[in-house]
Amino acid sequence: MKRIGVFVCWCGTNIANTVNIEAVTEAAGKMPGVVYAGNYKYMCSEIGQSKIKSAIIREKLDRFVVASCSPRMHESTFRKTAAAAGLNPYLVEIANIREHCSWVHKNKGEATAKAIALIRAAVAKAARDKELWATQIPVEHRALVIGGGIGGIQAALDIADAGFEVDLVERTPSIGGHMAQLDKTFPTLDCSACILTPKMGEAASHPKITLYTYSEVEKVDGYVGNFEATIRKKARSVDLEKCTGCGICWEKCPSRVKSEFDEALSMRKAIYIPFPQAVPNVPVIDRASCRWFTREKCGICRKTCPAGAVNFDQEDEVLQKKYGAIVVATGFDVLDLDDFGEYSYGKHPDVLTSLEFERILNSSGPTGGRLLRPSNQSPPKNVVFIQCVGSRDKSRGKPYCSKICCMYSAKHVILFKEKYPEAQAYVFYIDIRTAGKDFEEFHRRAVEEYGALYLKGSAGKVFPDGDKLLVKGVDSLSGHALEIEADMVVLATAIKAKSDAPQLARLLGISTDTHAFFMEAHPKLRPVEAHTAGIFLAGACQGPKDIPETVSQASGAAAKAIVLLSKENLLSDPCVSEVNESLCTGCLACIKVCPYSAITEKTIEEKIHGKALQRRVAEVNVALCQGCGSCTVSCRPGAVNLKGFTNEQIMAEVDAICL
Amino acid sequence: MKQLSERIKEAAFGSLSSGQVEMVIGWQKGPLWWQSFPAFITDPGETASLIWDPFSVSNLNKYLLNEVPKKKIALFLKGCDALGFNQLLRDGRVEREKVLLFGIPCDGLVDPARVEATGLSKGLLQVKKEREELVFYYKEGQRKAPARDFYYSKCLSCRYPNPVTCDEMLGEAVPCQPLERFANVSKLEAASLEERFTYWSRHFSRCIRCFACRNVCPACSCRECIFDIAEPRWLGKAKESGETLFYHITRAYHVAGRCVDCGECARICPLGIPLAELNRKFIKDINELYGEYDAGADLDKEAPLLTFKSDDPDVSA
Amino acid sequence: MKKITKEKLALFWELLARRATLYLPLQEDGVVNFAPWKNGARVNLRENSLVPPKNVFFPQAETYLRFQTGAKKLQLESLEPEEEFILFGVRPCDVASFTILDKVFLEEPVDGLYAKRRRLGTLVSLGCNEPGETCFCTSFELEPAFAPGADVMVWDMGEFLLWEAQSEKGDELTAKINELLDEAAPEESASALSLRNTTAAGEAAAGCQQEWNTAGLQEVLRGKFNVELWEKLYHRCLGCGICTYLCPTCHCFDIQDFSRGLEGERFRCWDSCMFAEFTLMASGENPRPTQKERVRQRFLHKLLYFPSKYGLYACVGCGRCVRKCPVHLDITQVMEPIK
Amino acid sequence: MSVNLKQGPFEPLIIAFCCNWCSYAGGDLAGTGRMTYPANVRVIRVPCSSCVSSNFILRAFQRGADGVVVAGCHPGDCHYTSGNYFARRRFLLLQRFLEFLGMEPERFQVHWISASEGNRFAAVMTETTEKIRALGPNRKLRDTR
Repeated sequence: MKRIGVFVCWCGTNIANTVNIEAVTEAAGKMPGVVYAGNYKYMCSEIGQSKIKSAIIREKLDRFVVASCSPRMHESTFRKTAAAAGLNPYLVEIANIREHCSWVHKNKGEATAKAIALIRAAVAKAARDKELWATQIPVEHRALVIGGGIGGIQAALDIADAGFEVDLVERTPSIGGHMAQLDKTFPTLDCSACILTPKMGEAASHPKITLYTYSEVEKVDGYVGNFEATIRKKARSVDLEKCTGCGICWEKCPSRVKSEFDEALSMRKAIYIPFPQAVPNVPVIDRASCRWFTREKCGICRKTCPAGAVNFDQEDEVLQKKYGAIVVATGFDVLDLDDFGEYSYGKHPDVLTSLEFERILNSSGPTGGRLLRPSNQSPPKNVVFIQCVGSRDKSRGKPYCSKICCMYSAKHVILFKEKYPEAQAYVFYIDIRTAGKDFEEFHRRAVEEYGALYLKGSAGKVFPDGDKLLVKGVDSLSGHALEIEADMVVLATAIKAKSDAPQLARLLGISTDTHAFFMEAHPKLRPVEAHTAGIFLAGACQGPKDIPETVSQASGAAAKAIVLLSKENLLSDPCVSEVNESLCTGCLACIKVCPYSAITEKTIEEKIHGKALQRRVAEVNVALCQGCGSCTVSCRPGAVNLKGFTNEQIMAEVDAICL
Repeated sequence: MKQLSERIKEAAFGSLSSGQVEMVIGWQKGPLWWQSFPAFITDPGETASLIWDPFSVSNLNKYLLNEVPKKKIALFLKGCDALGFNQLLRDGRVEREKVLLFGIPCDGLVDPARVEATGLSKGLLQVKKEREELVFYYKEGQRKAPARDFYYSKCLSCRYPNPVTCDEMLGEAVPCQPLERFANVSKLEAASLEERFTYWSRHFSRCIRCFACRNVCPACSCRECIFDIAEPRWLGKAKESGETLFYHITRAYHVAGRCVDCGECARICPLGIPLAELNRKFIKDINELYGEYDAGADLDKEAPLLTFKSDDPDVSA
Repeated sequence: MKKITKEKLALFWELLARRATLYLPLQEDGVVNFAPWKNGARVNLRENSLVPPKNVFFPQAETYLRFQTGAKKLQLESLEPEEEFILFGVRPCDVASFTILDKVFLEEPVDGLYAKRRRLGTLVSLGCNEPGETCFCTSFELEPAFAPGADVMVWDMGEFLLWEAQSEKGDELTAKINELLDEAAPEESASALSLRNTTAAGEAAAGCQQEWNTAGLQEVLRGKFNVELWEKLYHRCLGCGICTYLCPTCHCFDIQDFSRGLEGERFRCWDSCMFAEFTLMASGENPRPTQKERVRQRFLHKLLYFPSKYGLYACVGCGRCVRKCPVHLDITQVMEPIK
Repeated sequence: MSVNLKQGPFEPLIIAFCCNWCSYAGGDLAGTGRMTYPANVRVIRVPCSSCVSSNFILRAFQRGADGVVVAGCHPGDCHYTSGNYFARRRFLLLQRFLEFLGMEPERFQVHWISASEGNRFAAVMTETTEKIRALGPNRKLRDTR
């Protein structure tokens, strides 16, 4: 007979207020196999754990159940408790009587009855727990960083500085990301390029970092410590080795296309570098707009290239490389304003998004840093900044706060007023959020030093009025309707997840939240890890962030990756599938449903009625198996079982929970 | 049919006497007119006892699971049997190189119950097929009737009368003119929930759990069946409606996407439970939801439950 | 001898069913089986049942114990049948099967459940008018239209049923339903006897039916444990339970527990020697490792071991296995060649 | 026995198999957010919806469940990349089959609930409980013992 202990946690009042702890403890004591049941205020505390440990020894428990919070919270804690008391850590089961019971039910009688049922199921499962042992799996000492913005660059540098090889994959022709588009940065107003460019150069020249620009990750297989990624290096049509970046080709190129980097405010050539400080400083041919590729005419760039670097025949290159860890730093997009017609965006050239305004402010931008109205190249006198365009907007935009807009708008006000001290800035806002070091001070400067008029309320409509723009709004503090004659209107457009984030999530086997931002393993305690082991998150791909936050998360992700990469071997989760060869028929349906190619066939020999026979059976590679259990269902006789969740265990749980 | 009978004997004799195979599995005749049963012959001298008649309905290929040949085993496959053979092959239960397959085009076999229902069985000594007709032999003489009137309903809806696989075909291909096989399923689908429940409970209440439906099925080839495993015991042995339902749901579910629709389960059921309709419900749904799939015939397609598409229909909540 | 006209049958069933649970051969989806009669049920007195009536005395599954654990002491509650019943329409071959089951269950140690059901039940046998194609009860010295072991014997004479009580229980039942019975005329009573003779002769004579001479069969079988015949026969066996579950004399059972938390019940249920698990031991060892040993066991048990112990064959020639074995590996196929 | 002898108005028993990564976490989030749903729902944690065998579902019905819910990650978001795609096929066929046998299809439900959908978790459980309450007890698949 098993000797099971049950430990019921009050979780202070969290459980005890809704669940009758004494009744639950008494009921648990009568369950089959239970020899001891006790309770304590905080089971996860030092004292709580030592109570468990002493009960294990005193009552000779050979396994136990903790009825407490979610196993996702403290299962690992109590497994350690078991190990410390000399029990195999897999002889522990958790009954979740907090998140799944006390917190969601109000009636104490019902919650108590349900808690007892949940414990009964956990006891039934625990009775069938077996000792499990982790196996060791080797680690590939190389990291893959996806996304070459400031987050990706920082993560790559940190990992490389720790001595590990890093491959940095960037989809566009240059690393740098959104930060490269910015003029100044808040709250210090240092020049974005001045602080970013050295980092880009450092990444490019770091002996441990390999840059794959104009490249995409197509496929990721494997598992923590042993990922295998397929990377497509798109054909640049320019030889990276030969090109000197002299620029003759793009000077001569006759095709003009809107520049993505300049937010379509300027034109670039079909052969181009996105911006002057691009890394690598090697152009690419945008084959969709190149005359050679669309009409098989031209070829000027090839003719004029002094280095002979232009190569129209270059093909995509597909690489397969192994990695121990992956950092995802794919950044963000800006919300599409199609649904916000009232602002006349797209209809009037003087209505801009903040990012477009940023480009206009930038000395290397389309206007060379001269801030003029796009419509007539005249200096603006009145500029209206509208906050929360698409942010905090459940109906048309995103319900969340984009977090950086309040600060960059203050920055925009200051930069604008620096250029035109006589002009007036108006800012329509819902709330001003300045939580951050020196943020409030920065905002106050915009108001006090630069005299920006902050108007709490919404700007309902922007429409052209002669050669001006008329902004209609409400000042909700005074209740007055406002009409402001503006020369330019700047929309603080919401940040959103990359439109293809769900596809990348699928590729990596990680999850996204409601808004397609990648989900962290725990919002507080594991903010830089994805749910899938070995994959880490940095920057705005996980949610709106400013530069310092992105950089610190990137360093955090890098630190986590370094912890992983610096191990020779990992201990694998022993909750993997196993095959009972005597039951296995060898139909191999399990192979078909395994997402990790963790099952293979093998031939065994056995004696049946004196005859030696060979037959095929399935075999599980414990290093590859991730414990999903899909194979167990595909196996009709139940020859494949998932350790920790065996058919017998789940069946016992069902029987017990239905009582 | 007589000609086919001769060719079967010749094929059996030839393959055994040449040493190509060590055993031939065919059919022999019992003392009563409707008794034709599987025969296992190792001596070439005994091959003359093999027959082919309108009652050679037994599927022979599942016997391959019990035999461990050093060389090869020869056996005869009708259209439905060939599908079953392919399913066994796909499940890794037979080795293709260990069998010699003789194909038998078959346009249908006779259901003794239909003969009995017409009263023709009284004093009946033998039934033979001559072209499209059956000849009934009695002490006093003989009578004739159109053969198709006596065929098993599963034969009337057969879509693969000619074997899709074999090493040698022993006859001319027969025309395929199947009746709609989902007629009964559709009829049931159109009935109300309670009518369906009553219908199936009535049928299932007769089940004696003899497991004949499972044992005869070419898609049920597990070394040990989930229903027989004692630890954990999924299927209890009590005569409980819940247990019986569990058995029938699980049996049909385990062959979903694998059932070759040979109809043997229903034919063999001593209590007349229309088991094939359960399998056909799955086939019909699979065809509708995931595209046409004929287990045992569509060898280039993945079994529907072992694959997916990202835009598969959702489970309606 | 009494008689009852067929028009009165519906009333008759109702009256009988009021006295006790009335099992009758009822037809459903074309299948005839014994089941408790309810108004509107379709009674079929022409065909014998598919599942033999042994399941009335020896149900396929039968709970006999309830238990409760958890408390210091195990709590047990025995269950036994309480309900009186009338089993009407049992053919003489099946009546004879009860004599065989009695040997197993009523000799020491007596099986209480079976014994109690035998006491509670009144057995009304219906003589066969016309033996079926697969009948061979005469091989075992049985009469198709007469069952000495029945409490009441009934013959179907077309317009009416003849009714004759043959035991005390039979007399009691007759008394209870006397209002519906008429006295049979002497020539009517005599017709029963002629029916007995013609059916017996008919079975022996009919073209495709067979009669096996079972005389000396035991002696012949005694040396046949290792003959090659078994090797030949067993191959085609599918290992299903049709023959055993449809056999009126097969009586093997398994004992199983069903539990729900701390409560549970123990029941016995039919088992079949055709199943591999029948002899599978906990260690994994199986003394009858292949279908060959299982097939041999079944037939030798019926025709050699049982008669050696009890002095009669464990087969009554009902022909169910002949009709329903999907591969025609029935007892007749064994008896003939083995001799 | 116990399940059959419950007194008072009908309270359905609902067993929910929840995948660890999405739906169970969604359940946790419902708890963290103090959303309420009926106590009739009892959750069994499994790694993935593809790990839920029809055996468990039928067993739950046999043992007295009035409704069974399987909840997994949204298609495409499976922690194990493809588990719920297989589950979707398995369960759609099973659900249609149970209906074919005369079971009320509402008794067996499949829902995709992500880790971020605590509110949805609570809503699904509340709705399911109400639906099953309206249907009344499961008598068709239940063990009568």
